[in-house]
Amino acid sequence: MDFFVGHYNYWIFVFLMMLGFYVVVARGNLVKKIIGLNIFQASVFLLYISIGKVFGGTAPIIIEGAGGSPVTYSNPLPHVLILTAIVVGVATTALGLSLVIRINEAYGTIEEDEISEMDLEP
Amino acid sequence: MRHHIILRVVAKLSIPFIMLYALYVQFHGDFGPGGGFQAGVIFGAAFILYALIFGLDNALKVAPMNVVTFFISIGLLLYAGVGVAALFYGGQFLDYGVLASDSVSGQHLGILLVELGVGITVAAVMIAIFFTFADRGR
Amino acid sequence: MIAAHYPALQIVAPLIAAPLCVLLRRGTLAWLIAVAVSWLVFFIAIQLLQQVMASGPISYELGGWAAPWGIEYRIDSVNAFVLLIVSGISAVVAPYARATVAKEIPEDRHYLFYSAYLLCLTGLLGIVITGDAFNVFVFLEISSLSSYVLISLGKDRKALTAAYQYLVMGTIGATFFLIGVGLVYAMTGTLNMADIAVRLDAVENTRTVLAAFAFITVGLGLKLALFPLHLWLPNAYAYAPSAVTVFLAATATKVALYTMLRFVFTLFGADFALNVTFLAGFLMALAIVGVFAASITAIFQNNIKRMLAYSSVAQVGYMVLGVSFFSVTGLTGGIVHMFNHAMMKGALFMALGAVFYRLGTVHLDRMRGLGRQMPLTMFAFVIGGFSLIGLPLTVGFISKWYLILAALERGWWPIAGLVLLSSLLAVAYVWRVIEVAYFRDPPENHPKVTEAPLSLLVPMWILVLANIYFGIDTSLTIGVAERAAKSLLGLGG
Amino acid sequence: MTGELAIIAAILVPLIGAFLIAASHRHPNQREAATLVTATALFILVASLLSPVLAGQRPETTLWEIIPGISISLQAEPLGMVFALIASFLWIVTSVYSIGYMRGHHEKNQTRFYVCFAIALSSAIGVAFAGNMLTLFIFYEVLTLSTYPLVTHHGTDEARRGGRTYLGLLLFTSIAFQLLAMVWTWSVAGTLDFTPGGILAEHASPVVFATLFVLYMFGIGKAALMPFHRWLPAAMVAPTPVSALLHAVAVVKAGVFSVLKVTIYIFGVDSLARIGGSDIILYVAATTTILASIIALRQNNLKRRLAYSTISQLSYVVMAATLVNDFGILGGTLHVAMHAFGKITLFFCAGAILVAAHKTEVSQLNGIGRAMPWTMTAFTIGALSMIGLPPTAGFISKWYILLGALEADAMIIVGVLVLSTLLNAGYFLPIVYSAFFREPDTPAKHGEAPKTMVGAIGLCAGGTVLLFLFPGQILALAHMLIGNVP
Repeated sequence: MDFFVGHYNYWIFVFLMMLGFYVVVARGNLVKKIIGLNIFQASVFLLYISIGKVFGGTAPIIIEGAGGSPVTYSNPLPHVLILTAIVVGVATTALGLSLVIRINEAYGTIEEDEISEMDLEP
Repeated sequence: MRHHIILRVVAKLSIPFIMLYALYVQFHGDFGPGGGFQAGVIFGAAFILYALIFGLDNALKVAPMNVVTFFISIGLLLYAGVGVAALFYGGQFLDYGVLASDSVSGQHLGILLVELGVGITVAAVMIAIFFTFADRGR
Repeated sequence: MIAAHYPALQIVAPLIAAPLCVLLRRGTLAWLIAVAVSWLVFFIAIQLLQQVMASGPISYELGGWAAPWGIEYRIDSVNAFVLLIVSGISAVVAPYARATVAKEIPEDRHYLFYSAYLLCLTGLLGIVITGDAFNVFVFLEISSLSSYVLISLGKDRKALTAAYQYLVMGTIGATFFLIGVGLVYAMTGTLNMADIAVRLDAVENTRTVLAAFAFITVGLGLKLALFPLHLWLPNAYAYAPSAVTVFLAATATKVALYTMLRFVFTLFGADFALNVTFLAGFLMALAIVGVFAASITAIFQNNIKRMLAYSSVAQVGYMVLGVSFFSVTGLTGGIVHMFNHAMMKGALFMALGAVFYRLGTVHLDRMRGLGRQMPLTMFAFVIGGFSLIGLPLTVGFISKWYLILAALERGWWPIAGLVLLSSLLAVAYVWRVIEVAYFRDPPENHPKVTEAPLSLLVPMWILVLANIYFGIDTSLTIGVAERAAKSLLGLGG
Repeated sequence: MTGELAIIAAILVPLIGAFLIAASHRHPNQREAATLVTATALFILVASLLSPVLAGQRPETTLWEIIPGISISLQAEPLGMVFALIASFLWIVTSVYSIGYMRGHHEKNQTRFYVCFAIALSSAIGVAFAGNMLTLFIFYEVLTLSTYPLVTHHGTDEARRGGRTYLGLLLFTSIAFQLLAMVWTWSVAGTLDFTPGGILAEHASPVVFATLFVLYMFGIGKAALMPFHRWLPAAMVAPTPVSALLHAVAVVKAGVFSVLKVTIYIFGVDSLARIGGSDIILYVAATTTILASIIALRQNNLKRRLAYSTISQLSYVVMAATLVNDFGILGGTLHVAMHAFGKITLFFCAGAILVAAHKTEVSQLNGIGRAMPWTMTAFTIGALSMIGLPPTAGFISKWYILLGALEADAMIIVGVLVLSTLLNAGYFLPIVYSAFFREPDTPAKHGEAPKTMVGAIGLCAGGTVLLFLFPGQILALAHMLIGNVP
C-alpha cells in the first residue's frame, strides 16, 4: 500500500504524462494535440516541484527576526528550473498554435487525416 | 464588449492597479517572491484585459505592434548588456559583483537590471502573442 | 584579456545580435550582422580549439559562481570540435543565405529570419558549450523553437505541417530529456555535469538512474532522428527554406549526437552504459536497420531534397554505429563522421539550394540536363555525392575507413560488410541524380536556366573543397576526434 | 630529371593535359593537338624510368599521409613499369585513332570525351606506380569513375543501362570486397605497403589469409572473374576507341595488374604456395576462361565477341598468378603486355569496320577483306595472337603460362589451356575466313577507314609481331620480378 500511497505524487505524474501523451498520439485535431502536449509538459513540472518539496519546510525566504536560527525550507532550485521550463512551454504552445492557424489558412482544416490526404494529391 | 458598462468601469479601475502590482512584483523580487517573469506576465495581462474590453484597435493605438517588438528586443538587450558590461568591468559574464564599488550593491544593481530586462521582454512578448492571434483572420 | 572570455562570447555574440536584428528592421543590415557574428563565433571556436588542444579543458564560470553551484561552461576536445563544426557551417551558410532568402521569403520578414537564425545558432552553440545539465535543456529549446520557426518559413504549405510535426515530436523529445535530468537531479542533487559524473557512481544501480538514462537517451534519440524516431526529419528538411536546410542538416543532428555522447560517456560512464543497460547492442541494431531502411527509402524519392533528408537519417546511423562500438576507433569514426557529414551534406544541400534558386523545384524530372546548364553547381553535387558514397579522396572515405576498422577490430566482420553494402545504396540514389543531370537532355518546354550566382557558388565550393581537403589531410580531424574519443572513454586526452 | 619527379610528373601530365583539353574546347584542332602532345610527353616520361628500373633502382616517393600511418606513396617497380609502358604507349596510338574515329563518326561531347580519357590515363598510371594498397585503391576508383562518362557517352537509354551495369558492378566489387579486404589487411598487418614477399603471412591465420585472398580477387572486379564479369560486355556501348584502350588496355589491365600486384606484394608467392588459399580462385579463373569462350562463340555482335574473349584472356592472367610459381608470374606479366597489343588491334579493326562500312555484326562481314585488306590483315594478326600462335606475341606468354601449369602439376589447368585455345580458334578463325574467302552479300561501296585509323591499326598489329620477335625489355622486367621473389 505504501508503495502506492507513499509515492502518490509519482502516480499523478505518470497518469498525467500518459494522458497527455495519449492525446498527442491519438487525436487527429491539431489543437487537441497541443493541449495534450501541454498536459504532458505540466506533468513534468509537477514532478519537479514535488521532488523539491521538503515536508514541513517553508518558502526559502530570509525571515526577519529568526536571527539566523536554522529554518527548514523547500529546495528552491526545482522551482527556478520549472519557471524556465514553463516559459519554454508557453513559447512552444504559442508557436504551435500559430502554426495551427497558418495551417488552417493554408489547408482550410486542422484535422490531421484530411491534411495528409490533401498533401498526397498533387 | 464595449457596451458592457460594468466591465468597462471595472476594467478602467483595475488596470492601473494591475500595472502597479506588476511593478511591485518586479521590484520587490529580490526581497520576496517575484521577479521579471511573473511581473512581465501580470503587466502584459493589463494590456490584454484592455484589448479584450475596449477592442484590439484601441489597444493597438496604445501599444502599436512595432513598439511592442521594439520592447521585446530592448529587454533582451538590457539583460545581455548587463552581462557584457560585467565583462568590461573585469568580471566574468553576468558577474554583477563588479558593477558597483562593492560586491553586494553590485549584485543588487545587476539583478535589478537583469530582472527589469526580463520583465520588459516577457510583458512585450505576452502582448505581442495576444495581438498577433487576435489580429489574425479579422 | 578578451581571450579569457571567449567561452561566454561564443554564446553572447549571437544572443545579442538576434534582438539587434529585430531592432534594426532592415533585411540587409540583419544579414550583415548574421554574417559578421557567424565569422566571429567561427574565429572564437578556432581559438578555443587551439587552446584546448594546447593546454587541456577550459572552464568558465558564469556570473563568477563557482562550479557545482553556478552554471559552468566547460570546453574539452569533444565539444571544442563540435563548436568548430557548428560555427564553421554557420560561417559559410550565413553568406549563402542572402540570395536564397531573398528569393524564398517575403521581404518584410527577412530581419525576423536572420533573428531566428541567430537564435538557432545561439541555441546550438549553447547546448555544446555548457557544462550544466539543465542549461542543455534551455539551449535545446532555444534552438528547437527557432528551428520550428525557420522551417515553417518554407514556400510550400507542407512546410507548415512539417514544422508542426517537428514541434510535437521535438517537444516530446525535449520533455523526455527534462524528465531524465530531473530524475538525475533527484538522485544526485546537482546539475553540474562533472559533479553528476562523480556522484552517479554511488547510486548507479538504482532503478531511478536507469529510468533517467532511458528517458535521456530516448529524448535525445528523437532530436537525433535516430531510426525509428526520425519521422519528423524528412519533411522538415525537404520543405524548409534552402539556407535553413543546409544549416540544420549540417549541424542539428550532430549537436544532438554530441549531447548523447556527453550524457552517455561523461555522465553515466561507458561502463554503466555498456554493462548495465546494453545500450551498445540497441544502438548498433538501430543504427544498422536505420542505415538500410533510410537508404532504401531514399532511392525511391523524386524530391531530391527529401532524398538527401533520408540519406541524413542513414548517415546518423553511421555516426551512431561508430559510437556503439564503444572503442577508441569506433568513437573516432563516429566523431569524425559528424564533421565529415556536416561537410558533405552542407555542400549537397547548398547545391540543391542553388538548383531551387534557378528552377524553383528540386524534382528529379526537372533536373534533366542540368549538368550542362549549371555545370559548377552540379559538379559540386557530384563531389558531394562521391563523398556520401565514401569514395577515396573525399571525407566520406575517412569515416568509412574508421567504421570498418572498428568493426574488424572487434572481429565483427559481418558489420563491416553491412557498412560497405549500405554505401552501395548511396551509390544508387546519388547516381540517379547524376545520370539525369548529365546524360539526359533538358526538358524542351521549359526556359533555359543559367548557372547560379556567385554568392551561392562560393560558399558551396568552399564546402566542396573542404570535402576534398579533409579527405586527403586528416591530421586535424582525426587528431582531434581521436583525442575526443579517448577523453570520452576516460583514457586521457 | 630524377626518378621521383618523373613518377609524379607521369601522373600530373595527363591531368594538366585534361585541363588544356578542356580549356581549348572551342578549337578542335588545338584540342586534339593537346591530346597528342600530352600522350607523347607521358610516354617519354614513363620510358625515362625504364633504365633506372632495369638497373635495379626503385624510385619512390611519399606524397602525404591520409590516415595516420597510411600515405599516398608511389613507387616504380618492374611490374608497374610493364603496365605503365603499355598504357602510355598505346595512348598515343589510340589518340591518333580516336581523332579519326570521333570525327569520322560525328560524335558529340568530344571535349568531355578527351578530358575523361586523359584523367583515366592519369589514374591508370597511378595504379601502375602505386606504392601501397591504399594508393592503388584510390587510383583504381578514380579510373572507374572517370571511365563511366565514356561508357555512357551516347546518352541513349542503352548507354545509360550499360553505364549502370558498368559502374554498379565495379563499385560493388571494389567497395564491398576490396575495401573490406584492405581494411582487414591493415588491421591485421598494420601496413599496406607493397613489400616483396608479402606482408600478411606472419600476421594472419591460414583461414584469414585464404579469405582475404578470395576477397581481393573478387574485389578486383576489373579482372572480370565470373560471376562479376558482366560489366565488360555492358561497357561495349561505348565508342570504339574507349573499348579499345580502356577495355582492352587501361581498365582491364589495371584489374589483372592489381591481381598480380596483390599476389606478389601483399600475399607473396611463396607464402601463398605454402599456406594455400589460391586454389579456389585458380579454378574460378579456369571456369571463367572456358565459359567466356563458349559465350563468345555465340555472340554475333563483333564487339561483344571481343569482350567475352577479353574476359577469357583476363582469366589467363589470374590463372597464371594463382599457379603461384615463377613461370606463372612470368607468364602472367607477359600476358598483360601481349594481350594488350593483340586486343587493341582487334578493337581498332572493329571500329574501322563500323566507321567505314557501318557494320557491327559478325554475320555481316562476308567478303569485307577485299574492301578493307589492311584492316582485315591486322585483324588476322590480332586473332592469331589471341589464339597464341607464332609469329605473334600471344604465343610467348601462353607458353610460359603452360610451363607454369606443368610445373605446378596442374593437369586440369593444362587441359583448360588447350581447350580454350581451341575455342579461341573456334570463334576467331571463322571471321577471318569469311572476311577473305566468302563472297560479299552486297557489293561493297566503301573502302578503307580514314588514314589515321588505318595507321594506328597497322602500328598495333606491327607491335604484336614485333613483341614476338623482340620481347627483350619486357621479358627482362618480368624476370626481375621473379628475381625479387626469393
